Amino acid sequence: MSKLSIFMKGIIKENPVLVFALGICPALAVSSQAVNAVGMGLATTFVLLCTNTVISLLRKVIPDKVRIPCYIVLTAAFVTITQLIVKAYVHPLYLALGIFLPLITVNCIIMARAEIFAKKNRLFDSVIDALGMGLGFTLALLAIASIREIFGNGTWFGIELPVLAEHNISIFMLAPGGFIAFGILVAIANKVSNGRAAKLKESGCARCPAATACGKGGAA
Amino acid sequence: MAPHRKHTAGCTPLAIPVPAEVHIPMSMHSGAPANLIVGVGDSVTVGQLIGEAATRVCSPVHASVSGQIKRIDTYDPLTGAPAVSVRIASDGEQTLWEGLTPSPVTNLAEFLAAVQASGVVGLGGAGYPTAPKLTLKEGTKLDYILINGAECEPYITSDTRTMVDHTADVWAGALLLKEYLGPKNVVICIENNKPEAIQKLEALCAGVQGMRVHVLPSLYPQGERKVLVYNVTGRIVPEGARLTDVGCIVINCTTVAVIAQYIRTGLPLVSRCVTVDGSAVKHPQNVIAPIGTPIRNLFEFCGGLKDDVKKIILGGPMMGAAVPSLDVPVVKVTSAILALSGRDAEAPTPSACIKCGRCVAQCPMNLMPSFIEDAFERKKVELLRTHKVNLCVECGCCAYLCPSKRPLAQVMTLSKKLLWGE
Amino acid sequence: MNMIVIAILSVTTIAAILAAVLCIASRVMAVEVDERLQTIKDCLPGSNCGACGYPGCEGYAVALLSGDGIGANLCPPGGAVLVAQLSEILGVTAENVAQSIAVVRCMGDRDAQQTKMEYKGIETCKAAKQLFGGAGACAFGCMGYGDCQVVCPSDAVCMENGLARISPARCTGCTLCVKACPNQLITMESTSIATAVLCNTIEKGAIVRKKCSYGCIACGKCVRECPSNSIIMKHNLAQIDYETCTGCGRCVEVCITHCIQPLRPIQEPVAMESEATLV
Amino acid sequence: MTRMIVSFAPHIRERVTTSRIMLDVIIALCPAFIAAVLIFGPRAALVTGVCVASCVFFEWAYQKLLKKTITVGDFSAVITGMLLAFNLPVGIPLWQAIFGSGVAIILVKQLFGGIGKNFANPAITARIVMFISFPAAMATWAPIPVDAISSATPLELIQRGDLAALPGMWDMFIGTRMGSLGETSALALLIGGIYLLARRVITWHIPVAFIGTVFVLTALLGIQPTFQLFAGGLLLGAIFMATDYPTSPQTRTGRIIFGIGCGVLTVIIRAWGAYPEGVSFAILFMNVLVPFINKLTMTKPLGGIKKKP
Amino acid sequence: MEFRTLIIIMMSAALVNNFVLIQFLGICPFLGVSKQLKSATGMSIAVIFVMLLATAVTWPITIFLLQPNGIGFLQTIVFVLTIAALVQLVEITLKRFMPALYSVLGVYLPLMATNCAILAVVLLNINNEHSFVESLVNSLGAGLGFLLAMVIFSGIQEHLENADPPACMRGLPIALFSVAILSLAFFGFTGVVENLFG
Repeated sequence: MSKLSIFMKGIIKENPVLVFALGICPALAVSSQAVNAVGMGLATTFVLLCTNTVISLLRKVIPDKVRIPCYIVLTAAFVTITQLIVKAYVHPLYLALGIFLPLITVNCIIMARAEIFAKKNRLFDSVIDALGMGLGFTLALLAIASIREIFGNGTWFGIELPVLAEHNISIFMLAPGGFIAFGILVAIANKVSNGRAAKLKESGCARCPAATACGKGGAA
Repeated sequence: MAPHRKHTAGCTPLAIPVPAEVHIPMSMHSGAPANLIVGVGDSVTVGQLIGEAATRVCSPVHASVSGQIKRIDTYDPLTGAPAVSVRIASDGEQTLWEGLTPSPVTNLAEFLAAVQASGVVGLGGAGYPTAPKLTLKEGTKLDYILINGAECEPYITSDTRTMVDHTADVWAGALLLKEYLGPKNVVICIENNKPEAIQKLEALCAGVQGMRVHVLPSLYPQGERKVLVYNVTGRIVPEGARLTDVGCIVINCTTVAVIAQYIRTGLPLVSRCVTVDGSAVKHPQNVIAPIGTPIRNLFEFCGGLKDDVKKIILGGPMMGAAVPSLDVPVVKVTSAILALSGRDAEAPTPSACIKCGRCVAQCPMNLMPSFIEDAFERKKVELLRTHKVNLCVECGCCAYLCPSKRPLAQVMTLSKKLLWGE
Repeated sequence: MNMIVIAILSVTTIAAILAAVLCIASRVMAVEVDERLQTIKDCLPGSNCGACGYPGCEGYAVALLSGDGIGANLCPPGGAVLVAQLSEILGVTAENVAQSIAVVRCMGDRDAQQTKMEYKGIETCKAAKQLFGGAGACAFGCMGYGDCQVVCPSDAVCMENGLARISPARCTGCTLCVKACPNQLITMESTSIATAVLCNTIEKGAIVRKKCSYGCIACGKCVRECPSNSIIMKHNLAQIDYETCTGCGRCVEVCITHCIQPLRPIQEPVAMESEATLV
Repeated sequence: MTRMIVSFAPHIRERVTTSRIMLDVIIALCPAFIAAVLIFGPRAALVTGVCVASCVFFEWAYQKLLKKTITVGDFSAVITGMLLAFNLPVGIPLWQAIFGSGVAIILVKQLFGGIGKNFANPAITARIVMFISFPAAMATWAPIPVDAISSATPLELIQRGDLAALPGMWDMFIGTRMGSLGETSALALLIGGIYLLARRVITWHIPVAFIGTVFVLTALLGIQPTFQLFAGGLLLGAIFMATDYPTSPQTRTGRIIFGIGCGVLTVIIRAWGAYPEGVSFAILFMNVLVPFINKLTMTKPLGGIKKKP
Repeated sequence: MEFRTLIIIMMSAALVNNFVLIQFLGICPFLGVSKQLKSATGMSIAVIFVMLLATAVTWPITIFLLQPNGIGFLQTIVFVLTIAALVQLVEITLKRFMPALYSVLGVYLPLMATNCAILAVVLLNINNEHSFVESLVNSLGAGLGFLLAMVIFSGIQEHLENADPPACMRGLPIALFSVAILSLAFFGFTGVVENLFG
């Protein structure tokens, strides 16, 4: 797999949020403001980067039977670190994200990438994969957030937009708007990858977000 | 619910001229087909046995014309299904079979033997051989025999004519049933749009213990056996049980008349009163036609068909079957043939179901046709079982009422097939 | 300094307690499940077609594991690849799987077959069968409403002008279409045969000629011309005996109504991938 | 020889068609439309016209885009447009009405597969979306020519507690009071309702159960029961919105349960909720429960025996 | 801490700011599991059970162990570990004692380990400084809200099987639009709980 394709895969073909429907909770919850969405995306990318590097380094060391708990501990550790950093340096983001910052530990994307990719590939590939997936996640969040903010608030990254500012539809800022925006984006992703994603979704196991983590029976 | 359009109620049935050729299938009843006992070239006379009963639930077949057997077919050209049928070229004399002797009946066994020998089947449309239906298991107590004169299908008036013209036979048959099967009471059920028949039969019933006429509102599907039992006796026939399990028997009034005629004259079921009607028939009327006559002859007798005819129906418009050709023969259960033209014949194109609930409210068996159709489209057999589509009597009320003109009746039959795993 | 020590201490103690609880629990309430069942189920195609004779892939997997000598080659859709996998899992010798494809025994599309009525019921073969077999004049022929196409898992069936055509390349031999056709028109033939009589009628020639231009009119030319006389005439229909048939294709040339058709171009070797002529 | 038509029984059908039923509903809505124009002036007709036109256009465009059969002819889009317009204040900016029609037709109805396949009532859902998206515009009841009527609906007055400013019973009945276009004139709505019942387009179960429950509960809670009947969107909701075919149960008992449920929720929201008007939330919440009500109130087939699983 | 505030906490967690429909927590299992009623109710009951258990275990750890020693920042790791262990415990017991429910739920049990709702409830209990009983009631409310949303949504999912959305909308998008409409319905309850019990 060429380096570029690993990277690009995460963004369009196998976008974790739009295609595999992983990590939907943060994607919907935080995407009312584009700024928060990017913040969340970067935080998650950072955590993904660290976990992938450590796991791919230790992939020979971690015994297979106990691999899931180890991944969880690693992710939790890195999330706590990011939580402290964000609290210290970017306090408004910390307030905006609220409880969703610690919730990154249970974000399925990190578990998924660790399980599918990191434990099987070399460090350099894992890092690129982490960056690809992280960027994919951030772009997806940004897309949802921009739809919601432009229509809901008439602003984008806080900048007033000329026409839309007066004609804003504030439901996009609330929960139903989040679901609708996400639904529209997933539909567009389906259309682009003309149904491959849809087929993928239909077969039972691929549908369940933890499929990559649970590995059928060997639970966490 | 459905309009009655009983235009031919007043016309007394006229016998049609003897057809040049009749085409008699061996399976004109539900149950195993009869075994053919004649060969090509044999000459037969009216009433002579040409097919004997193969199993218990089967009825013998008799020649309806005198003449020579021209050909024996082993399959039905229209459906491709294996079906033995005989073509007899008639010589026009209609000479009766010399063996025809009236068979007086003294006890139940002789009565049932006579009914089986007469070749009579349920003439209401089901076509179940009458003899096995009347042989009851030991110990079944019989409270009611309902003589079904409801005839709720639009257009059809052949039962009405039988009750008006052959009232004596209907009455004699009812007495025979009362005497030999010993039900507590025999009820002749007639819809209130047949005053003449009601008045004649009520005159006969006056004063006779255990016999009465029950006048029913003329609502389709009044004549359906479970609905009739429920409306007259209030009893509900449980799923999978037969009518005799709730102490009732429903028997068509023409069937009763034919039994009485056989015992009186010895002539088996060889001809039948058929209503010929519909917007494409020049002179709608009732005709008496030998069994096996192609329906082409009946239409020609009634002045022929208008040239914009588009649909031919065997039976009534609610439950009858549309046929593609005019060579289909009249069989024992054909109570009417209709020819529709132009707008009547047009099958409306269905649109999406709007879930209005009219079919749910109207179904006589209390089923939910719109949900059954959803389950059928998704092939969910379990859901079909919980909706009990096996109880559907295919009366056609749901499809009749549907504002989106959806083919619900056909969906019901296909759902039953899906449920029984065909 | 002591905060770090306390942190490490507390987390390790909590982890240790939880680990202990889990170990005891997993030992006390152990339930063994045959791991192989799941792996087998993953290999099977999952089309639940029943061609192996068991109720779906789950049934076949359970039967395979029950170990009373069930053949690993009963799944036609799986093909040789599956047989290798299964025999390797079960440690059984891999026999080859009897590969067969579906053949529609009718040529009567909308142009060839006369129409006997305007069919206005539900557009499926099963529904049309109730109403005298749909618009086509021949009651034994293909009604053209595509029940087989709907049920085919590998969409090998295409409806051309009211006639079902199965492409041998895509057909995996799962027999689902055979059950779906109300006129039993589709039969399974081994891939090695050359020609097939594409008609299913039992009616006499004179009647068939009026109904369909491709129908077999039982003229008997193919019976006389066949060098290895492996064709017999039964119920007004030519039937080829594939044991003695050499695949010379002579019958295809002599048949005056072109009812006998080659399953693949005769000269071309048996190539599975190519989209062969027609069937 | 002419080719006969062969189709399955029954071969005769009742004359009523889907577009005939929808036409009846439109006729039943006309009195309310006339009352709205009389009370709120010509802008009412403009808003209704825009709503109907945009609903029909969205349905036509959606089906054209996805190459589906165009079903604009069955007037269902027209009804959704009219009902949506009747739920809006007369002063609503037109672009918001068009946005509402878009939500009603595309998001709630067509995306699920067109008529009969949607589980939520298009007009009600669109009203709630607009109610939440444009709180200010949806709360200004005064029509452009401000006249004597104070600019707050009776329900808002009750919520604020100043009962003195409530309009008299006759005003409530005729409809000369503040409120959205179609819901004010009780008289017009009742005429439409009786027409629908006479034409057997709707059955009495849902409206009677709905209005009855609201009457009884408000009486128990002692907040002017007769007044509550004519206030807010109760009559419009009970007669036209709750009886929408695909989003209400199909059995009689199911419809009664649906009506009672709507009534209870309406009173809860009106008495304690943050929003003055609870009818639309109640109907939407009950729409969502309809699959369960249908399952619960399955008719018992004649002679059907409950088989032990 | 009389009875009235407990009711408020529970009802607001269940209805007003419902965990799934308003606060976007636990969407993955919500969309995945709710195809049939049986698996939806099974999953929800398991979620309620694990939520209560998790609260009961993590609250004392935080109050008595972490906060006095000033290592509150460790709470994420500890919570995640305990929840993962609890889920594993529940799975083993279910597999042993209730195989029927396990066959329905088997695949989705590990998913609860990565379920946002459970971790969120526990974190919220700590952030809002609920007392032990209050946090238990809050978890119960959150679980009931989850159950209510799951059961209602399973009814809609069964209805969706008969709907035919356009090709690219099948599956997840149409489910998302239905959830959007469902969360609209839940908006009606704003303010009801406070006025009713307040």
